Order: sequence, then structure tokens, then C-alpha cells
Amino acid sequence: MKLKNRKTSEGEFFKLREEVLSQWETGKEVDLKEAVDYLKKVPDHMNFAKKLKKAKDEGVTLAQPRAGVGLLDKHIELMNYLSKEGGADLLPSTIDSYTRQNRYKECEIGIEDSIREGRSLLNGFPAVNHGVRGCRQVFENVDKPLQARHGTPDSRLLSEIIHASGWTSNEGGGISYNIPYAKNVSVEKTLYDWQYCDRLAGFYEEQGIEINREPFGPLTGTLVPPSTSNSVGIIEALLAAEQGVKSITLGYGQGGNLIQDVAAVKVLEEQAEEYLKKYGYKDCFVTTVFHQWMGGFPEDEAKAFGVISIGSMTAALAGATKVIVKTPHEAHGIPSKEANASGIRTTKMTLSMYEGQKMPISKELEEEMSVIRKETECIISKVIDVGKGDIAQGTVKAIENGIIDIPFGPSIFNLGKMMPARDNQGAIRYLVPGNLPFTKDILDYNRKKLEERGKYEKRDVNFKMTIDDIYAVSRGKLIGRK
Amino acid sequence: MKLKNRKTSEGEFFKLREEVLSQWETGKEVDLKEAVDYLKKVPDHMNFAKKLKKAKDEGVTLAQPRAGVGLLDKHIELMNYLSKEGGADLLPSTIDSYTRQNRYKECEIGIEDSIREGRSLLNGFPAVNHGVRGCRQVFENVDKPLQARHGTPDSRLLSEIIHASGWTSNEGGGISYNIPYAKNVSVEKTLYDWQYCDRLAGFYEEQGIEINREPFGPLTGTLVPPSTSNSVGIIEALLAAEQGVKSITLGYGQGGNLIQDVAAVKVLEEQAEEYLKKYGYKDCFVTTVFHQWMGGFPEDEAKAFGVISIGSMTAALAGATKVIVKTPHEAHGIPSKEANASGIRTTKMTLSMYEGQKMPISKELEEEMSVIRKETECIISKVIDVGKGDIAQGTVKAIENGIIDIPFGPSIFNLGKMMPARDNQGAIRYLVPGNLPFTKDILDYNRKKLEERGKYEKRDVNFKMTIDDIYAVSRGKLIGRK
Amino acid sequence: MQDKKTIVLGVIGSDCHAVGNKILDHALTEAGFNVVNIGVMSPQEDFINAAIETDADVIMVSSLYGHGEIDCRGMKNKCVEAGLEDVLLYVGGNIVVGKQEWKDVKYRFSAMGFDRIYPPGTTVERALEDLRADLYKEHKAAV
Amino acid sequence: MQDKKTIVLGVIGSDCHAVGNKILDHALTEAGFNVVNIGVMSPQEDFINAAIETDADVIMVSSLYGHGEIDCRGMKNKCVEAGLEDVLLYVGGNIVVGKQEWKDVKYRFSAMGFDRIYPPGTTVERALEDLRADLYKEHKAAV
Ligand code: B12
Ligand code: B12
Repeated sequence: MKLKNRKTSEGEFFKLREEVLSQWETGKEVDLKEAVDYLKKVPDHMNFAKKLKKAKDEGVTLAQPRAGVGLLDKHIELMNYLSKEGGADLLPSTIDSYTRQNRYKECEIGIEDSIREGRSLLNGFPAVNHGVRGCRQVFENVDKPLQARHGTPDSRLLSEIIHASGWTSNEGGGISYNIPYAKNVSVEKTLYDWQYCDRLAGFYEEQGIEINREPFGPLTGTLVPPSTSNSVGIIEALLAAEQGVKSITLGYGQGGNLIQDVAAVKVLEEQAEEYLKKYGYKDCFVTTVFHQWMGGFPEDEAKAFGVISIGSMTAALAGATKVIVKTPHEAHGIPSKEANASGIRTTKMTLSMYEGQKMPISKELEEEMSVIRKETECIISKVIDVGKGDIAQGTVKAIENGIIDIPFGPSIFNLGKMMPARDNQGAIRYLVPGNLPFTKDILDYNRKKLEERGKYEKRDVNFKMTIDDIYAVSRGKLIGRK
Repeated sequence: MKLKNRKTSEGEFFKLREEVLSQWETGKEVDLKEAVDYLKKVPDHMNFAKKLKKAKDEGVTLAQPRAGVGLLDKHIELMNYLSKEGGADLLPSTIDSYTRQNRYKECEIGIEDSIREGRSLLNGFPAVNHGVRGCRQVFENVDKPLQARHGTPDSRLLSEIIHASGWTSNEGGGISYNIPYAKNVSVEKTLYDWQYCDRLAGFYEEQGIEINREPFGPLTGTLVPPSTSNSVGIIEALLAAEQGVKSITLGYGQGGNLIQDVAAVKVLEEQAEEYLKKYGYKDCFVTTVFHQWMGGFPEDEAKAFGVISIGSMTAALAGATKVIVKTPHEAHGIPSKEANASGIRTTKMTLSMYEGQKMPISKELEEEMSVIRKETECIISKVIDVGKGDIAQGTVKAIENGIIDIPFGPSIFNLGKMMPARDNQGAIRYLVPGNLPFTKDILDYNRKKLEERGKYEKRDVNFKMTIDDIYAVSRGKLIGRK
Repeated sequence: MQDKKTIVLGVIGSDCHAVGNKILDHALTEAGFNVVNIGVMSPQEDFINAAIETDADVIMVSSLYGHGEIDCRGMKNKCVEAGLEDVLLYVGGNIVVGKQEWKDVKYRFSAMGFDRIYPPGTTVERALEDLRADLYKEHKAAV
Repeated sequence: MQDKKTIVLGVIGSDCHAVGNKILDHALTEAGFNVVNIGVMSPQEDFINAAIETDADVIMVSSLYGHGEIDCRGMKNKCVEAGLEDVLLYVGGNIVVGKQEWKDVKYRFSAMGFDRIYPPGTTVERALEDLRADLYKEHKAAV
């Protein structure tokens, strides 16, 4: 394995496939030729990439829940419930945590236990264990496009199985499904494995089948400064594009300051398109996804509805192509299907009240956009720099050195020196920049913003702010004021 | 009765009082001198006017529910529940519809029936029947300032009773509690009766007791163009100020277009202060209240939560001093106390996520502010004009002639020629201007905006749009698209 | 549709909710009925007098504000006394205080003598369907 | 506080939720405990080995992701086998799949041998109070 940002040749790819498909018995159900034929018959309204393109063209924001249970029939029931009772525009299938760790044997146990106890003991849908047969059964029994949503460092087999089953979108990426989700998996390995997933999507594209890919924007969901997650998203977009991916959805997790959130989504789309063009990927179609608040939720359901709505509204005003929906059960556990559907309905109501309404450009919005733009440029150009022009190699080094540093990332490969905190308007700033490659201007700006808050609250600007900010939303406030 | 906009002399006022207090037996419980002593002992945190002033100074938005039931003990229980379980910042007491019509005998029956059947058959708290004794019992058993919220054309006795009981705010006004709430009551009579209520508040102010007055901003709650409701609010503010009222809260009911809503609140405050100053009322303190969506609600509770949140958010971004809270039961009936509290919690969560965040000034916001400002100027200057300088007399004529014309107002004194509809962004415009005294520029602007929508929807610009718009929100959309 | 039927429309009691009333008027008229709209804040007597004067086929009572139960008591009796026993009596809106079990509410109004009882959010289409069924027996539906 | 007590802290199973773990580490250390944090994605064995090596007084297991019930099975037995029968076993986070009746959940984990079982949203203060009660018998509280 020698990681390089260059398109995997068909030869290499097919060699790798053999190994991948043998990782679990259901691998042999995947027949690429037959899969191409199957996918060619998927109607437009069931194709994820096409539905996103249509939404972007029409300027509407689609709503997508997260959901998945262990057993096949229950999962199909759940998907239909969310589509019909919730009004979901796009369907997910959240994959369980054992599958994410490629521990398919434990999935088997989880499935058996779930059958025996009559309740799902798995926290998601074990797609690999259910195989192409099971996944197609899901696809053939729903009325909206399907996407796998997971958090899997090595999702090669999973990707093979879901795409062959008519699921036309796959979430994840070499950074975003490693640092927040794994502890011991090297970045090099994950990037390499995600090149495979991207190459698979690219292969389908070559056959005229549109497959959507979506880097996971929110990362740890906890006080991630926009330029950190935007940089990761853009890098993963460039890596995907190199492997032939055309439909790319870039994500951002709500921070809570309306102007910063709108700015982040706008700059994300703008810079992604610029970078893709700059590096010669001319026919990519970029859409955006806004994640409703990804940090700790309030336990009270009424308050949770407030948090859900505020996210939907921001998504609409930012002009995001879709929004990922939380539920009133978020603080407690995997939601019941009823709670999940109610989250979608709240979201859809909010979205449709603001359909066509966008946040107008103002001095404040421009300033915020410009800050995020500059910070992101610093990060990405440094990544390319340390990679000596190769962005894949650069990413490995950048993470090692803390050029990319994801707050609270559990991975031992994450430097973890950077610390974020909210400023006096609730925007997320770099409190301890660690090794982030910022200019003095940027560092001063971040500091100034945080000092404003310190002064207002008459407190020192330090890590205590970060801790207070982490708890704040679950306790009913955006900013963890002293 | 000769209506004139001039302060009622103390002599006149005390003469009128005798008659007012004899309208129902509880009137004799009011002893003004004793009441002044009672009110002087009300601590600051229980004074409505003071709490509003503090909120405005601190830049926060307070949340106030609507609520009232027929029986005293149940009402006290309800108030405390909303304060403790809901987290209401200010307490209401919504008055029942018989009291609003001064039909105290029917209230008596309603109270008796409610006791017998063990459930409230009245749609609010019959404050006059409960008298000073009952109303003080409420006041002494709650921990937040109290306001009477009603819809009473002649609320003189009600005002006497509530203020003497320590309730330091009263909602209503000569236009806003007539046209939307009454059928046969002349405008002249209502304005006259509300001068009394204002004079009473003014009397207390003279004794050093701050009493807050709040014209009812949303009127019929149904597609009211901002300049219509703002004009009414400003006129009622001027009338109140003449009678010595110092603490004035002006209201606006959410329209649904974010920019228009923010613009409306900002211009309302700005113009009210200008007019008050212009007419020599120099020491008035103006605050604003934003009403969450006042039209037909969706039946689904999850959707209702979305509507509630979007209103809260708009209130926060507009910088309103308080927000009036709806509940997930809105489409069904008077809410249970649990539903009411959950509406408050959703609201408070949303407000505190946006605490300190305001909508920045943009070209779009400025344009909208300027339109509302100009329209309002046209209306108010014409009112003064037809009143030959007397704004009270002008108001009577203005309503007769449709210079002020409230959409769907049930009063036979309302002209009802004007028809509103939404434009392509959902902002409320004048579709049929009736007799509104607008310049050609303004009329053209309104027309142009509506034509944009007509073109987009490929439909004629006519009353069918209005009807579709009336139903839209309860069906999950802001605009009643074809 | 056969002959033009007459409907007396109004909002009962001290109730000022005017929007639904104006829309019902508009829609029923458009659907070909002869609508006699006595408007908001109408006592039982006004409904009955209007029905006598116009030889109405249906009285449609709206109540939104929560006092519907008190306001509608005895109305059927008054109709019968006035010789209007055959005039259909409909009621709709938000006819009781609060969100209650619909079947209980329906039972109580049914016992009061109403022929059709409608829950919050009833569409005009639904009302039209029932009117046609009841008045023209085109497709008789169970209440 | 008397002598310094040792706590082994970690997130069990394939669970990657790191935020609560980092905050618990910070807060327990600040409160004067000797915290041995084995981090996220830790198998039962890692908890037990750490407890043996550091002569721990408490093992605090976090599980957020929903597989807590599967991951915690048999842990008490392994502790006993390793001679750790006296080490307190706490568990907290979002320890089951979904929003379930808390008393049922508590019962199941209690039967598995856990000494203290915490629902979602447990504050650090609550944990500290219990730790002090259990370790220093300052104010013994019922579980
Ligand atoms: C942020 C988050 C994430 C981030 C985590 C980033 C990271 N690496 O840390 C990301 C996005 C990556 C993520 C992923 C997943 N998540 Co997650 N996540 C959350 C969320 C929103 C907040 C967690 C958090 O950080 N809270 C803040 C900290 C400070 O609080 P805490 O973790 O609860 O810990 C405190 C207390 O609980 C207590 N405590 C914790 N442990 C213990 C132990 C003891 C002994 C004591 C006394 C106290 C105690 O003290 C801590 C400090 O105050 C929660 C929901 C919520 N709570 O709102 C879901 C949640 C935990 N996640 C959930 C799930 C299912 C997942 C996924 C499996 C699937 C998915 N949705 O993608 C994956 C997990 C993959 C894996 N292998 O683990 C579920 C768990 C469901 C369940 N139990 O039924 C939750 C509850 C959301 C939900 N309702 O569905 N998640
Ligand atoms: C707008 C509104 C107001 C406006 C009314 C302006 C006006 N003059 O018209 C204002 C703000 C003034 C107001 C005042 C009050 N309101 Co109000 N109001 C509403 C609201 C939000 C919408 C009503 C509306 O216009 N809907 C749109 C129209 C098109 O629909 P509709 O009226 O329901 O009518 C349709 C159908 O119901 C049906 N229909 C109606 N009648 C009939 C009859 C028959 C036979 C049939 C077949 C069909 C039918 O067809 C109509 C057309 O489609 C409702 C709640 C809601 N629905 O969301 C509360 C609501 C009706 N109001 C309520 C109350 C309590 C009041 C007040 C007493 C107190 C207060 N909150 O201030 C006062 C009333 C004073 C009085 N004397 O009447 C309550 C009633 C409670 C209950 N029944 O338990 C409601 C339900 C809100 C709530 N949940 O508390 N209100």
C-alpha cells in the first residue's frame, strides 16, 4: 500500500476487489456486471444524486433522517414510516457500530439476540450481514432514494454491497470517518480504503450510473470551527473527484451562530467548487448538507424541538441542499420511529415556511465568510505543501502535525492540541490554535473575538470556556456563560 | 360623550369611575387609595413595566404565554405551572369571552357549570366576577408580573379590578380591541372607553406606580400587512400617552417572511418613538412584543412546534422585548397546561440559542423597512388630516373611510375593502388597497411584488391567492401556491 | 345539482372569529348554495329568525372560541318550537374548550340534537360532500 | 478528602464517543482522584488489566452508542475472576438502545452486577457525590 492521490487503475481496483469481497460471506453476492444492469433500471426519483441535483436547481432544502435497526423487516417498516408519516425526502440507513468496525460476527450475535428478545439490540442496520439480498429487499420496498450513513474507517465491502443493492449514496471519507470514529486506525489506511469506495462510485459513474458521495461534515459534532470541517470536506471532495466521483455533497454541522452557520455553508460550496475546478475536476456537481445541532442535546423534548427547528431554519436560510434531522429523543437514545417522524415533520414545517427565503448579504455575513475562507485557504495550502503537491500524502502528515486538528477526536493519530470556544455572539473560534497554520491576522482575529467574551463575562479566556460551551446547549443556552 | 384626544381631567375621571364601578358588584371592592398603597408595595421583579425595561436594557427577549381558566384555584395552579414547568418570564391572565362582552351574569353560570362538571367551560379567567379579592389571590400566589390579556371593547371595570389587584399590565386599545373582537360596538365608544383605561394607568403613574399598556398588535392575526398593524399600534400609543401612560409595548404578529417581520418590528419601535416625541410625549418608554404566528395553525403537534420555533427565532433576531407563545394544541383548542408549558420551553430554548444575535442590516432589510415606514406615514398623516389634527376623531373617520382597513375584521364599522396576499417571498402585500391613502409609488410596489408571484405561479393575481394563503400555514406551507 | 338550497350561516354566541365564516360563505356560494350569512356574534334567535325568513334547508353553526357547548344548549328545542324541526342543524369549528376526545364531544352535541358535528380543521370539501348527501340524497352517508 | 482513590475510566466496546470521557477525566482529576483513563473503544479486558495494574478502587464504564448491554455482559464475573470483587463497578452514558423505562434498565444492569447505574444526562457532580459516599462512607446513600 503506497498512498498517492491518483486514480486507481481498473486493474488494481479489480485485484483489490477480490480481497474485499472475501471479507465476509455476503461478499460473493456482489456481481458488478449484474449490479450495473440493476442500477441502470433505477428510476430517477430513486436516484440520490439526481434528486439532490433537482433540489439544488429548484432551490429547495430536502430533509433526511438518520435511522436503522437490526432486523430486515423492522428496518423496512421503519424506512416506510419515516417516508410516509414523517415526510422524509431522502432515506438513510444508519449502519450499526459492529459493522463499522468490520466485526460481522458480533453483528450475527446482535441479530440473533434481537430476534430472541424481540427488540433491536443493535444500534443500526447491519448491511453487510444482510447482504445484497437483504439490502435490495430494503431498496425495493421503499419509495425514496437510499443512502448508507455510518462511520466506518474501512467500508469497502459495505460500499460494494449497498451500491449493488440500488443505494445510490454513501456517506463518509478518509478523514471524517476515521478521526471522529476510530481510535487506532491509521489515517493512511483509511484514506487508502476510502479511495476504494470512491473508485467504486467512479466506476459506476463510468457506466453512466450516478452515485452520490458525501464526506461527513460535522466530524465530532462538538465545537468544530467551520474552517476545520470545511477544509476536511474540501480535501475529501478532491480525493473523491480524483477517483471519478461526480456528485459530491459537502456537509457542515450547525455551530449555533446564525451568521457563522450561513457563512460556513456558503463558503464551503464556493471554495469546494473553486478547488475542484483548480485541480481539473470540471464536471463535478457540488451540493451541501446542513446537520442540525450535532452536540449534546437537551433532554426535554420541547426544548429538543426548538433545537431541531433552529437548525432547519438555518439550513433553509443558508440555502443548503439538504438537512439531516435530529429527533426529540436525541439526548436519550436511538429514537422510536414516532419520535423520528416527529423530528422530520417539525423540520419540514420549518423548511417550507422559509422556502425561497435566503439570508441576505450583509457586512457581518461578508466578514464571517471572508474569515472562514482565509482560514480554510491556510489549512488546505499547507496540506498540499507538506504533501509536496500530493493532497493524500499531505493529509496524513497534516493530521500528524496538527495542521488539521479535530477537537475531541478520539483517534490517537489526531494531535488534539487545538481547543475551540465560543465568542460573545456564540460563533466558534480557535481558542488554542495548536499547530494550525494561520497567519498572525487570523490568530489575532480569533483571539480578539474571544477576549470580547472574556471581558463581557469578566472571566479568563481559557479551557473552562470550552467545557462550559460543551454543556451549554444541553442545558438550554448556546454559550456557556459564567 | 364627545371624543377628543386630550387628557381626561381628574374630575371627569372620578365622575366616570362611579358609574364604572357600579357595573358589577365586585366594583365596590376597588378603593383607589388603598390600591395605590397596595401597588406601592409590589416589588420590582413583580412589576411588568420594570421587568420589560430591564429586558430591553439587557437586550434579551422574554417569553409570555396566554392562559386562563374559569376557576380561581385552577387558574392559580395554571399560572404557577407555566412559571415553574414552562419557565415563563411574564404571566398572563387570559380573560374569558363573556367578560369581554361585559356579560358577567353568563360568567356566573359558566363558573357554576365548571364547578359542577369539574372542567372549565369558560375560555378564560373571569376576572371581574372573581373581583379584587380573587385577582389579588392570584397575584399573591405567583412569582412573576401579571398582565390581563383579553379583547374587551369596554374594559373599564376589568382594568380597575386588575390594576387594584397588583396586575401591572393591561393589553388592548380602542381600535385593536374593537375591530377584531366586536361586531356592533362603535369605534368612537371604544376609543372613549380605552381613554378611561389609559387614564387609569396614567393616574397610577402620577402616584409613582409604573403600569404597562400594550395595544394588541396582531389584530385579526390573518394576513395583516405590517403598515396596517403598525399604524394602529402607533395611534393607540399616542392616545395612551396623552392619558399619561409611560410604559408602552407595541405588538406585531408574525407574518412569516423573516425580513419583513424583522423590518416591521424595527420600524414599529423607531416610528413609535419618533411620533411620541413629535407630539410631545417625551418620557415614554417603548418596548416591543412579537406574536408567534397568529393565523390558523397546523393540527400536527410536531409541525406546530416548528411554527412556534420559527416565531421565537424571528422575535430574537428582530430584537423584540417579548414574545407571545403559542402551543402545540393551537389548532385544536385551549391548551392543557402541559401543552402550554411545552410551547414555552420550545420558545425559551430557541430564544436563548439566539440570545444576543440580531439580524444584520442588509439592502433587503433596509428596503423593507423603508416600505413599511412610508406606508405607515401615509396612513397616520391621513388619519390626523381627517381628524383635523385630533387623532382620536381622525381614527373614527379613518376607519369609516377605510384609511385604516383591517382584513377580515368582523366589526360592521370596518370597511373591509382592503385585501392582502403574499408575494413570491411570502411577504404580505396590499392586493386590493381599497381606500388606503397610499402614493402611486407604494401602490406600484405592492402590485409589482404580487405580480412577481403571479408570474412564478402562472396564475392571476386575485382574491383566490388570499384564500390559499389563509389556509397555507395550517397545511404546512407559508405561501398558498397554486 | 337540482334546486338551489338555502343555508343560514353564522358564528354563535360572543364569538368573533370571522375568517372561517367569510371563507365558508365564499365557498358555499361558489358551490351553488344560497347563503344567508348572519356573521359573527349571533345569538340562537338570529339563526332561527333568518331560517324562518328565508325558508332555509340547513343551519350551519360555527363556534370557534370554546363556549360552543354553552351557546348551543337548547338550540334544537328552539328550532322545533319555531317549526324548524326538519331544518338540518350542523355545527363545526373548535366547538368545545380544549383538545378533548372527539367521540365524547360528538356524543354530547349529538344528544343536543345536532345532525352533523365537525372537528377542528374540517375542510369545506368535506362539508360540501355531506351537504350534498343530506340534501340531495345523491349518496347517503352515515353520520 | 482522605487518601487519594484511583478510578479506571473508559468507554466500552466499539464506542467512539470521546467528549464525555475527556470531560469526566478532567473533572474527576480536578476533584482529587487519581484517574486512569483508558479512553474510548476499550474491551472489558483493558478495564480489568488497568484496574489490576493500578490497584483501582472504582471502574467507571461509559457506554454511549447503544451497545452497552451487549458490551457489559459478563464483566462482573471477569472482575471477580481477576480478584477484583471489591472494586466498585459504575456504568453510565446512554447505556441501552433507545429511550426505555429507566427502572427496567436499572434492573437489568443491576442484575449484571453493576453497583451504580446512571441515566443519560448524569452530571459530574452527581457522580462525585456517589463516589464520595461509596469510597469514604461520609454520607452513605441508598443506591
Ligand atoms: C456527539 C455525538 C456523536 C459524535 C461523537 C464524536 C466523538 N468521537 O466523541 C459522532 C457524530 C461521531 C457520533 C457518532 C455516533 N453516535 Co452519537 N452522539 C453524540 C451526541 C449528540 C452527544 C454526545 C456527547 O458528546 N455529549 C456531551 C458529553 C459531555 O456528555 P456524555 O457523553 O453524555 O457524557 C456525560 C454523562 O453522560 C456522564 N457519563 C458518561 N459516562 C458515564 C459513566 C459514569 C459511570 C458516570 C457516573 C457518568 C457518565 O458524564 C459525562 C460528562 O458529563 C449524543 C446524543 C446526546 N447526548 O445529545 C449521540 C449518541 C450518544 N450517539 C448515538 C449513536 C447511535 C451514534 C452512532 C452509533 C450512530 C450515529 N448516529 O452515527 C455513532 C457511534 C459510532 C461508534 N462506533 O461509537 C446515540 C446512542 C443511542 C443509544 N444509546 O440508544 C446517541 C444517544 C444519539 C441518539 N439519540 O441516537 N455521536
Ligand atoms: C385567528 C384566531 C383568532 C383571531 C380572530 C380574528 C377574527 N376576528 O376572526 C383573534 C386573535 C382575534 C382571536 C381571538 C380569540 N381567540 Co382565537 N384563534 C384564531 C386561530 C389562530 C385561527 C382561526 C382561523 O381564522 N382559522 C382559519 C379559518 C379558515 O379556519 P376555521 O376558523 O377553523 O374555520 C374553518 C373550519 O373550522 C370549518 N368550519 C368552521 N365552522 C364550521 C361549521 C360547520 C358546520 C362546518 C361544516 C365547518 C366549519 O370551515 C372553516 C373554513 O375552512 C384559532 C386556532 C387555529 N385554528 O389555529 C384560534 C382559536 C379559535 N381561538 C381561540 C380563543 C380561545 C380565542 C379567544 C377567546 C382568546 C384569545 N386567545 O385571545 C379570543 C376570542 C374572543 C371572542 N370573543 O371570540 C381558541 C378556541 C379554544 C377552544 N375552542 O378551546 C383557538 C382554537 C386557539 C386555541 N387553541 O386556544 N382568535
